[in-house]
Amino acid sequence: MTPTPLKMLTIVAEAAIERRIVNELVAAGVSGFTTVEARGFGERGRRAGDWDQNRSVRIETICDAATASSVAERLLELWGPHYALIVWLHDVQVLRGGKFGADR
Amino acid sequence: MTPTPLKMLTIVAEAAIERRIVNELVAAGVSGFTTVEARGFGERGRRAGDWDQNRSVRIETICDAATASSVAERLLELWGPHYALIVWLHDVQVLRGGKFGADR
Amino acid sequence: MTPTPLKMLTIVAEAAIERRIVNELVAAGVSGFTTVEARGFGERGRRAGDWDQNRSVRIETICDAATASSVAERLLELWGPHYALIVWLHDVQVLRGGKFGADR
Amino acid sequence: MENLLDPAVLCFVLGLAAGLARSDLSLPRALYETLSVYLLLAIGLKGGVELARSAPGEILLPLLGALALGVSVPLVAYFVLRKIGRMKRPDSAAIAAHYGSVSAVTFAIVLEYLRQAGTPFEDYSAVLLVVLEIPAIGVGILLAKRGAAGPAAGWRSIARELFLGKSVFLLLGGLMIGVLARPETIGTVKPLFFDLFKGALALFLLEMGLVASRRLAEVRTVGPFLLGFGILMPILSAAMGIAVSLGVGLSPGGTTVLATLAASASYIAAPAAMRIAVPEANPALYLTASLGITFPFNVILGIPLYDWASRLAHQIGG
Amino acid sequence: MENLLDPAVLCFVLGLAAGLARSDLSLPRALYETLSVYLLLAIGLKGGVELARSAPGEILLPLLGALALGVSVPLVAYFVLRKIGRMKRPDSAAIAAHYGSVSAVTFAIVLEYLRQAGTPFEDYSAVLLVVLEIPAIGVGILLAKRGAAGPAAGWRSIARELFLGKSVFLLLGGLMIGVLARPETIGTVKPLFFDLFKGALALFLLEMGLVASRRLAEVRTVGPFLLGFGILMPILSAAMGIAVSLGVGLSPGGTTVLATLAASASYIAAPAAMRIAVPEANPALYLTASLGITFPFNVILGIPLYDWASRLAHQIGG
Amino acid sequence: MENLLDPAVLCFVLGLAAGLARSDLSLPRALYETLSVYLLLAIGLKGGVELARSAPGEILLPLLGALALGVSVPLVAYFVLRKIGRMKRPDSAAIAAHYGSVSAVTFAIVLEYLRQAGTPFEDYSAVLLVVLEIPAIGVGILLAKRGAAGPAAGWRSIARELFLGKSVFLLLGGLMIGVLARPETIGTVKPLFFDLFKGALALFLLEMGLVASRRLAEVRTVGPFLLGFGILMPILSAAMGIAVSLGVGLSPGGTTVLATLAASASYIAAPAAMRIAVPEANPALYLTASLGITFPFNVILGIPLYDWASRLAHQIGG
Ligand SMILES: Nc1ncnc2c1ncn2[C@@H]1O[C@H](COP(=O)(O)O)[C@@H](O)[C@H]1O
Ligand SMILES: Nc1ncnc2c1ncn2[C@@H]1O[C@H](COP(=O)(O)O)[C@@H](O)[C@H]1O
Ligand SMILES: Nc1ncnc2c1ncn2[C@@H]1O[C@H](COP(=O)(O)O)[C@@H](O)[C@H]1O
Ligand code: NA
Ligand code: NA
Ligand code: NA
Repeated sequence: MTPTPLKMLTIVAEAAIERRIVNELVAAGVSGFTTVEARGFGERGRRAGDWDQNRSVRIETICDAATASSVAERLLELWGPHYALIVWLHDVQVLRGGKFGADR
Repeated sequence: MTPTPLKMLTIVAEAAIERRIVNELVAAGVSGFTTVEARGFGERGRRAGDWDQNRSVRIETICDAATASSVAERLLELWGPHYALIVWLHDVQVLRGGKFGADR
Repeated sequence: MTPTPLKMLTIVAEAAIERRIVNELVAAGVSGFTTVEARGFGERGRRAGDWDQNRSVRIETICDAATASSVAERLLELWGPHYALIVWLHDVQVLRGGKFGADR
Repeated sequence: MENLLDPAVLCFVLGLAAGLARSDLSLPRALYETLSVYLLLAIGLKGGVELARSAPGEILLPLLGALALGVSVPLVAYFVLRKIGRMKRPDSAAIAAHYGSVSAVTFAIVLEYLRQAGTPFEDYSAVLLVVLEIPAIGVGILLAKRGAAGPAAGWRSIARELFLGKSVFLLLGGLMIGVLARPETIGTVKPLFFDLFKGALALFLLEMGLVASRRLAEVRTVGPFLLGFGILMPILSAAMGIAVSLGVGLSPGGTTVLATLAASASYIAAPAAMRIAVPEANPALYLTASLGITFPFNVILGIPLYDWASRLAHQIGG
Repeated sequence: MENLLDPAVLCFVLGLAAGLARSDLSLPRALYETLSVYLLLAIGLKGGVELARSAPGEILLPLLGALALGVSVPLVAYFVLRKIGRMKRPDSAAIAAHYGSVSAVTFAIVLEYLRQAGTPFEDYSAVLLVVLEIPAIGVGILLAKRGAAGPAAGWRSIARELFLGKSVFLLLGGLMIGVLARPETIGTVKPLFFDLFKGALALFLLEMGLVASRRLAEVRTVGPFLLGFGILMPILSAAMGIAVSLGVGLSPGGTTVLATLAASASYIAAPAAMRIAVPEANPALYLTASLGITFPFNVILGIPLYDWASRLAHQIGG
Repeated sequence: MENLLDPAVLCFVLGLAAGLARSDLSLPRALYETLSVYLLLAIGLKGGVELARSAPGEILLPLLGALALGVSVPLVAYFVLRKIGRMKRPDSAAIAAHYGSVSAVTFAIVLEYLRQAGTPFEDYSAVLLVVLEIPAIGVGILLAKRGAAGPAAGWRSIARELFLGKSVFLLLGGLMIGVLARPETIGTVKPLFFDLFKGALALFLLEMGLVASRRLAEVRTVGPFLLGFGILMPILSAAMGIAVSLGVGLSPGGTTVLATLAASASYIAAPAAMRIAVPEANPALYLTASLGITFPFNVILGIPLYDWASRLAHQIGG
């Protein structure tokens, strides 16, 4: 199999907006996503992850480059100003591109 | 030190096959791997991660490109058809390549 | 927005040195970092993550390439010889480069 | 309806309601795991202490009866699923394994139910629970693999999955500790393992309600046949359990226990084993049937029904 | 000073000390979540059992009094924050919501305090707790949005956040189970939900001490006004609570309860709702005030003070 | 052999068996952390309550004795490891620190053992536990750094690691709460911290069995010398403990306690401190010795042995 080049969009955000981020991802038509519990530090201070109000999630989703960029922009627009949130992109190769909508 | 280019192989799979995936990695001779607990959503539905039958793991291993591809293919072949499983590759630079078998 | 290219530095280390790694990151002036609990396997054996002495952390920080390399070298120098520790780099694109000190 | 006014059952209903209303209530997985280890160990311990009081001879016949149930219930279930439900072989076999095996939590609930009502039951009941866990899983695997080369993961690795799986291991371990430990020293762990048991069961049922609610939400996707199966099959199994109980001479209380065991569907040992031994079976089907339909049915309505039927059978039979 | 010699309060002080000394003591988040589910459910359960004993008629007036407090306390707080503190509207509104709403743990502590002292209080107190949780949050949102189109996330999604949030859901669920369950069966869960309650509260307070210490460390960054507000506002609210209590005819014990409820600031329901409904408010401000200042103040000094004042008010009034 | 029939010890054996048989039984780390916080705090609390009953004067001599043990045991251990075992300096020093320091869980087990047997012991025993935790760790660091510039991480950061580490912090905190809290109010947390103690210990030992089994599996890799050391060193330390006990006039029960403390090897405070202060020591060596060999030996065989020896010594001495 030749690997298909796609984008990985990774989002780290405070847990309060997890559900709404996921709704955006689903609305954008991504084929799936993977979430892990996270803690950390950034502009908005320390998030120690030891109670509801300071835990974060790290969500990653593989999709085509266009979707990745547009979702990233939208998330930053919606919640960037008021919530702890960062997003980044990087290139990945997947083996069964069809699964990720690469050959749609 | 000049960084050595290598591949990162990342696997997200249902927890039921974790032990067997790890056995494959070891059999393929990778120098190590890192695992975190995950949840998510994909073709096979939602994996909320709140009890044994719906938790996932996210395993990543750094190795040379050939090993990465062949392991990825093998995992997809063995468990792709019946288990929640995705794999992807991306390029990484490590500082002590020897540790990852890069100069074997 | 045009994405800004930056480096992701990822560190997997035994939990005993987490605080000190974070101090190094802060001293190096990174704008933030994200931590998740991890377990794994490497040169120094299995880290099952089920009690204090064998759990690991996976820390990632986005910064410019120069900082990423110099921090990586420093961590390996300080703790590479005696602690379970690996670091790697890869390229990422972020949407609001300013946040990560990209346009300082 | 009285069963519904038990706090543990009400906690289950609360969990179901939270899940169906999409409340953001959630319990950490660590709590789920802790409570399930605790409950299995405590069930074993209690069972072991009681077992130590019973005469070895009297166990033999009921044990054989339980074994017969453990083999025949999955065969009947498989037949129903294949012939009436027209389901695929692997799915039928996997579901059959779940219904032939047992749920330790359902067992705990029926025991509390009988204790509450003051109905006596046999001291060695926990042995029946342990004995019923595994055979049906073996039957299920054989049914799935008929004509094929063997289970996907090899018999050895499946046997290890079963006997070393946390469910059987903790129940057996608890049983042995309960039998071995001197009565004076058991007293020291009584506050945790005995006195708190019912409360911990209530908390676990809250969590099970949440998990079951997500399964219940998938009932549409599995179709009406499986919904009916999830309710009628346990009633049929309970009837088989009652018949066997009368045959091997159990008391009315013991009959209710064995009927409930037969009616209960596994959601720890069987899913873990089936996922590995019969990967081509769709987990959504067996998990939804076992956890989304049969478990709530048994907890809320089934147990009182089986108890009523057991007492009736003894009145007619006796 | 006697309150300080209570083991639960001492555990809180220990947690505070550990955090301030930067000890590496930390408790897993799963424990925090488990204890908070447990405490909310247990408070509800106990409250429900007591509620079942009280006459429906006697609740009405105190309920209306509580509602009046739930609306007026946040209005007063908002006024103080805007006019005296010169804080921004969203911040003022969000903080006001916290101080108008209540803390279930503070409620639990005052009840233990009264039980310890042998002071009786009204059987339906838990209903007052539940009733006070939500109105102030609504008031806070309205204050934040005055003139604006509506809350950021839409009223529907906020209402769901509130009523289906774990805090209200578990308290209400517990209350209903406590009322519905037959007394005999409640006894079976008593060892977990009643006997262990105070110990679990102590453990939770250890963890709260750690969390509060991190907030306390941020007091410098929020400025002296908020520090003063975090101590004087609860005293003012308590005074309002005492006045209302006398008006609706509560006993001295009940007066202490309502005063403490008025003085307590929410740290579960309000932060969750405000974060979504008023995202432009800075969480560092309301969390530091509520958790870093007011909570420790109430636990250590406030409750004895409010109790003393309540008794005094009854002596003068009676 | 009677010790083996204690349910907590049997739970440990069950955990060991599960690990060695490679069962998939596992307990969440959050439970491990929760139980270890709980046990340390409860040991402290109980110790504090008892301490409040004892006269300050009688503590002094035993305290000095304990301090002498805390310094001499690691010196002896270091000598044995270097001269007989021919191990590297950092490894020897780190292992010596573990054997000079103590295990709070082993302490809890010996106390339960004595209570079960009805043997009285000194009220201030928990103080001996606290006093023995730290000196040996200091000795170990000094031994590792002889001639070198100082510990890798600086003395200050190591002192903070020790005194603010969760082990010493919780024990001391518990002690202080136990001493300070009024007896009436301690009663309210008794169900959690006292009555459940033995059961929680059993559950923790189940988990320790799993952890120890993984260490035990590495015994091959550490060589026969360390295996022998892990069994003979605690016996030697216990003998030293008995001698000191007789010297400072402890009762037979107190002698068993001090002997067991001397024999026990730390697995919370010492590993954390050594990993930071002596990074060049191989953790596989000290963890395997302390947790894989000595801990199981003490729990299963050591404690009855030390008790027997203590009573014998008192018969001969008295
Ligand atoms: N430079 C960075 N590298 C990695 N993660 C970051 C970085 N900056 C922020 N984060 C993560 O994103 C979260 C929110 O960032 P912020 O909005 O800057 O507070 C933080 O709590 C971190 O987990
Ligand atoms: N497009 C995707 N991006 C990131 N993670 C994914 C994606 N698709 C699937 N996953 C993860 O892989 C798991 C299995 O995927 P699947 O087999 O498609 O159900 C899911 O539960 C997700 O955690
Ligand atoms: N090749 C690898 N790929 C991914 N993670 C690794 C690799 N090697 C080591 N690790 C991780 O880094 C930790 C420390 O590695 P080591 O110092 O080699 O024992 C391990 O416990 C793993 O979590
Ligand atoms: Na069954
Ligand atoms: Na209030
Ligand atoms: Na020792």
